[in-house]
Amino acid sequence: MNYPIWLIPALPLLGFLLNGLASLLYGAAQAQKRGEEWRKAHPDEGHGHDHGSHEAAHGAHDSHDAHGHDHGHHDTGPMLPWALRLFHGVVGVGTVGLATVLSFGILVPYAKSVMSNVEGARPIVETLYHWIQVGGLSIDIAFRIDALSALMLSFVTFVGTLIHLYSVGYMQAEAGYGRFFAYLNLFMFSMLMLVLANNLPMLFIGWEGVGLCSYLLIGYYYDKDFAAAAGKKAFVTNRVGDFGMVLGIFGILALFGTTDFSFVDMARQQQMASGTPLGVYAVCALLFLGACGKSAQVPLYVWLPDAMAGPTPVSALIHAATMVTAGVYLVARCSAVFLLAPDALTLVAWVGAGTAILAASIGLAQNDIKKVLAYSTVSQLGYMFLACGVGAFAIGMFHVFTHAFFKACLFLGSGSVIHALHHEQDMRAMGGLAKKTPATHLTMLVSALAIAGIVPFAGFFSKDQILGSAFAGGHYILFAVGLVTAGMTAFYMFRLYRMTFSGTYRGTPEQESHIHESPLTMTVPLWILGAGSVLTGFLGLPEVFGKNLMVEFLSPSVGKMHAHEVSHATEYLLMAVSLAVAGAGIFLAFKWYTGQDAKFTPGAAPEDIIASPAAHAFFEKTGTLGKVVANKWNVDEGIEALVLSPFRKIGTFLWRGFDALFIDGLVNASAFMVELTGDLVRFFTTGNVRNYALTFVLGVLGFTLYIWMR
Amino acid sequence: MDPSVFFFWVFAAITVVGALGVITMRQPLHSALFLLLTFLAVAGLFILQHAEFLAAVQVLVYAGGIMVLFLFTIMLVNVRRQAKEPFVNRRAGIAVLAGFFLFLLVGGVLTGPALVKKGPPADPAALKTTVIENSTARVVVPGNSEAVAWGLYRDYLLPFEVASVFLLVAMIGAVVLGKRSLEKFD
Amino acid sequence: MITLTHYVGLSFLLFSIGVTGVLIRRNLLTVLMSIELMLNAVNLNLIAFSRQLGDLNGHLFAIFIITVAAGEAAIGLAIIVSLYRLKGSVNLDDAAEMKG
Amino acid sequence: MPFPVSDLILIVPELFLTAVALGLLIYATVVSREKEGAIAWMALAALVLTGVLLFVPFSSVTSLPQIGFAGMFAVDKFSLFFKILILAAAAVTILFSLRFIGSSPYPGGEYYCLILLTTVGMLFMVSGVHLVSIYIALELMALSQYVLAGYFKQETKSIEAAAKYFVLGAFSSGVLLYGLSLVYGAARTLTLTGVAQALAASPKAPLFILGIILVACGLFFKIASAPFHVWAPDVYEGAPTPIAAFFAVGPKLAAYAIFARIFYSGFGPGSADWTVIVAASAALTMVVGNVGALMQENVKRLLGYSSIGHAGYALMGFLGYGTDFGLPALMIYLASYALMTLGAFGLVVMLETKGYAGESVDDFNGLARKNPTAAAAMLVFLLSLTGIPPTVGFIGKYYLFTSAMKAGWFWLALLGVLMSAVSLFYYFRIVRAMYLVDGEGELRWKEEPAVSAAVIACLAGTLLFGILPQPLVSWAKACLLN
Repeated sequence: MNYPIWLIPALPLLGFLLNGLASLLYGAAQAQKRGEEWRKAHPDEGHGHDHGSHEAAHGAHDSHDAHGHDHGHHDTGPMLPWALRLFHGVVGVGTVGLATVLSFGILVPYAKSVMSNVEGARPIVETLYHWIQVGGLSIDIAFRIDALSALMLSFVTFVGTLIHLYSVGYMQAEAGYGRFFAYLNLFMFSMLMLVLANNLPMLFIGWEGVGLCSYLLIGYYYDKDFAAAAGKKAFVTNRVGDFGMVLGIFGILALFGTTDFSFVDMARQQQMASGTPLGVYAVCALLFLGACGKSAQVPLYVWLPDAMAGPTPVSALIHAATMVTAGVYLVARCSAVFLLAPDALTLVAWVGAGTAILAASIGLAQNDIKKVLAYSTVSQLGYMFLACGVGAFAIGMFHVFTHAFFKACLFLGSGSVIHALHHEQDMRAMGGLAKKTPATHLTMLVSALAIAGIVPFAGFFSKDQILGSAFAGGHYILFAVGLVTAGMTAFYMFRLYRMTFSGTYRGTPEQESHIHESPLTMTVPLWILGAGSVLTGFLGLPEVFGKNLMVEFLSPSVGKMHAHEVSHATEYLLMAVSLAVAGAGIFLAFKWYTGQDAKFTPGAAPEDIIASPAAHAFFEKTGTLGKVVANKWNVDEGIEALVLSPFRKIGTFLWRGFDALFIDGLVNASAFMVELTGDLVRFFTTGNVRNYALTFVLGVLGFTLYIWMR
Repeated sequence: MDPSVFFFWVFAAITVVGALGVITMRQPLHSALFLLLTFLAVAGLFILQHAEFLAAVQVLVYAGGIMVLFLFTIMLVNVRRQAKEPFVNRRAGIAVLAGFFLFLLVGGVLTGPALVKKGPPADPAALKTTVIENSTARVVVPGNSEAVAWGLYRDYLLPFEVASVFLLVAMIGAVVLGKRSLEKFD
Repeated sequence: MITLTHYVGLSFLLFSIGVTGVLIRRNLLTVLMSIELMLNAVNLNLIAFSRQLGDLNGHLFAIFIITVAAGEAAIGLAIIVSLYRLKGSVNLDDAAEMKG
Repeated sequence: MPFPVSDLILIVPELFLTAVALGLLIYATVVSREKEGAIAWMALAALVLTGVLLFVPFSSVTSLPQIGFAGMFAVDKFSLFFKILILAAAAVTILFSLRFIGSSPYPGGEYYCLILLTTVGMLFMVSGVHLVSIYIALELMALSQYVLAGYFKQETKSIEAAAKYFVLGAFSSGVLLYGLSLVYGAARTLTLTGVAQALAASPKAPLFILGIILVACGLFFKIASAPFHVWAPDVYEGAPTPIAAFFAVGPKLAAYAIFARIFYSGFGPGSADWTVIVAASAALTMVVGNVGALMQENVKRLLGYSSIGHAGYALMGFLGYGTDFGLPALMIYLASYALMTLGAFGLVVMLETKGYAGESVDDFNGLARKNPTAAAAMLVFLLSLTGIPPTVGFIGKYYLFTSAMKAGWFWLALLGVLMSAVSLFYYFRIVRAMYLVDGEGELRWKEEPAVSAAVIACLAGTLLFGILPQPLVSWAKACLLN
């Protein structure tokens, strides 16, 4: 097929423009109507613009009712007319869908050609024009398809389309329907720019674009104070990351003299314009800092759980399947550079492993269904970085790929549950939904099995190979951490499953009567993603089963650390161990959470948790601590006390402490800094002219002295 | 004693005393009178330096024009209530130090022995004649005013014209800001 | 013998006094007068250099500076009058509403 | 040698604009208050025509540069670059002012006349190649500025701004003049080329060094770089908003132009010592501007501090003296700065329907829902001010930072990146207010076609040159000082 690559990102951009324009025109018409009503209600409000009179504040309050604006939980303006909704839906889904078709039109032949000749695989680079030229250095607007971007492109467009489709049903009652699709399309455009970029500055455009969309969409329900606070947190942490990213780009420029991805080949052949080992390490560390910000790694992970304040499709698309994996993509893209600085890789591995286990352990005791998934995402991202850190970049990307399917499915499933329960997100108020929402139940079960790492679902293959790589590379501690995390993952996923779908419904009968399965636009994506959660794993079967297609496909693009081979027997053993651990986690979750024991009363204390007598008995046996727990019938607290206790210190520091000290600290520090600098600025900017003149004179004196002393 | 030396010291002393008076007098009116004194002494220094035309301009524009403007304004905004208030800045100490330091530093540089090696001054004739050339003739015109005039209307014609726009702006601005009513011209 | 150094030194002293006046005085009128002192110092410099170098450009520059001084005085005094009408004071401490 | 009349052709655009300004002044005395809008449109047309006239006398561009009026005035591509930008800034200011002045109790005739005359001053400034012609044009610009800052003479803030600006402006011009007098004493001439020759002969003359420092300080004041920046926030806050927008762009452009001319053509060849002061001031300016903006509640003040920060970035361009990169980077940056700053101010103008209302950051609350277009436009301008691609602000910063690095000032470029990160915090306070906070009640918002048109033009430029910077870049590179 012969069509330019730029069409792929251009289509969502077109969608953004059309949706934005339509929503603007409609909004303007509505505003005019409201304005007329308002003027009718306030006939005496003249248009005399009297300069200097400060009466403009009036009308601020009485306009409120006339405005007819509801500041409720949701954006509940009047529902859009059906024709407009149809337009937004068709444009939103259509453009992204078409982009998907176009990408697969390029991807499939490309993948075939790569697989037929892996050694000779060349990236497709399409240069539109020279964007910036300084000296001999030129930065182009150019798109690149190679194995790595092809892999990203495939699931970004595919999963993206499904989530757009899902949003048609999920968001239809929202007044900001058009705005939502406009943002979502803008996000797709930015993400595709990020994926298809041929150089770091262009990647940075996408990087900032997705960040901006994420920020705006977290604040979608912006009358919630919480959303604003979450937006702030996301903003601060991402700025820290971006700072690293920008400096990293400058560093790459300094090392290789180019920001074009050809520097990857240079790094492979160890051709650097300049650079000491320390310099390479610093550049890698800076890029990784950027990756940490975007991909929510310790210590910059705190924003992601809070980002769940946005609508659920956004959580699925941006904060689970695509954007947050951009950091992994960046590390994989620069893998050849990282391989030049093994210490940086060690850093990556440890940060990844630490994040994985920390987030998983926090996820054990969450009651908000989206929070569980959010921590799970953080934890899985940690796995991906762990893979990169032990040199198995291809495996890390494979996990990115499989994760996109099962995590999107889980999020969309949780969205379906939330939709069914009319925006209830507390799992303690759920239960027994398996019969009421069969499609959601089944797809979520499949994807939960996938994330738990049960053979033959997708997550098993990718996760097992990560652990295998860690083991083969001799990183036994990292391996152990990963294994424990796998167990925890299985446990909290099935805790979620049991609390949501098993047992009996714990809300009021009146609420129960309203529970319904979601419409087709929502369930169809669920089925497709569920199928993906089953099937995608087979693209990367471990070596013991033959050729690993995924690793082979990616080999032209990403580096690989030379790893020690392990015997087949060991490999089978490892698989068995990880399966056993996952099974144990699931078993424990099934045993402890039956979903039938306690009745949840809305507004009751969190002690009223649903756990079985088995769990009760278990905690009774564990001594004084257990007694406390058992008395309160609070298994979650028990888990927290028992499982988290090894991490208690780090956990407290990182989770609460870091959050409070560093992030809130950073937020508050800006307040403190403002105070401090305020005093400093005030010292000079006193408002009094003579002090200004004094500053001036001191400046003249300072410069004169400076020149003279030199 | 060379009279020019004597007059230099006299005018210099008046200049400095006048300037100090400007910045130390409590009443603006007194400051203005000291300022007048400085202007006149500076005009005297101009004459000593063979700048007769400028000396005249100094007296006419400064002493005649600007001073009158100042005096008018002082009468217009005649504020008596500040008699008791301190009339200098609270940070005056730092300011005086800074000003004085500036003096010492830069003055030291300028008057340092190695710094001004200009030798004796050039022939003042250069300031008192101008040479007019055209295709046919070469005429030497005597007189400082003539020399200045030729410079002003020939070489400095463009800045001169810009200066006229500048003065126009000054006029418009003074009218705009000084006019009491907001009404337009009607 | 009076040399260039004397004139430049005097000009410098005059300039410093002007600067000091701007720095210490509260009354806007006096501040304006101090600025006039600074401009006079510049003129003194230019005339002295002209004399020393035998070059007329200094004289011409000085004429423009006197023009500018006149224009600035006009505007400055107009601002003073406006300020006085609004605040009843020409004290700079009273014109320090905006800060930070 | 009599004065060659043909030189007049060189200043046709300036003459035309002056004539129109005077004509409008007279016209304003006969026209009624209701029809004052016509004056604004005529002024606008005059600015556009002046832009056309800039090119008419020089049908063949190869005839540039031309120098006339006894070496006082040069028409070269460098000056044309700045003249176009200045005229555009003045035109945008007039568009901003239409309703702002029309609905105010203050007369429009003198206002527009003063804007035109300030512009005339700037045009003469950027073409000046003689210290006197530069100086007198600078004073013409500055004097009109003092009046414009205090134009709302019954607002205490406005008069206070005028008083502060006047005292400090006159003070700084005294310092500048003292420096010029010292330079004259050392060089015996006032033309830039003559100064360059004299400096080359005796580069270490103390008179020169002190003169250069004082001149630099005087010009630093005009571009509001630290520690001579303190006036800027107060003046921007107090001046009428369209005027604040104008001050943030027009006079700064002219000041950068003469800085470049004086230091490149005059002081540059003999002594490059001045780069260290520029570097020191740039570093200080970036820090002071960006940190100072963090605490501001008033948007105009915030933009004032932000423009100080930008002055710090822009100063880095001068450090590339002697390389091929500095000056084009500076010019590209200034063009981008003009676009995004005017755009951001335009939205503040739109938000203000009455006096000084609508100036606080909180007044932007909920703008995204009530007027998504405006919020999106503001978002683009703020992104551009931060320097995030694909906006023109990124292009400008990219060129500046690379030019600083190529000139060997790594730490300064690093500081620039760090300060850009800091700047996000205060720019995004506005974004947060627009997108994440729900506004109370009705926004004070008035659609105004003229302002909208100006903002849309700025927006188009910001995005277009961000995506396709090549025309801007090649234009800037073609317009260097020779």
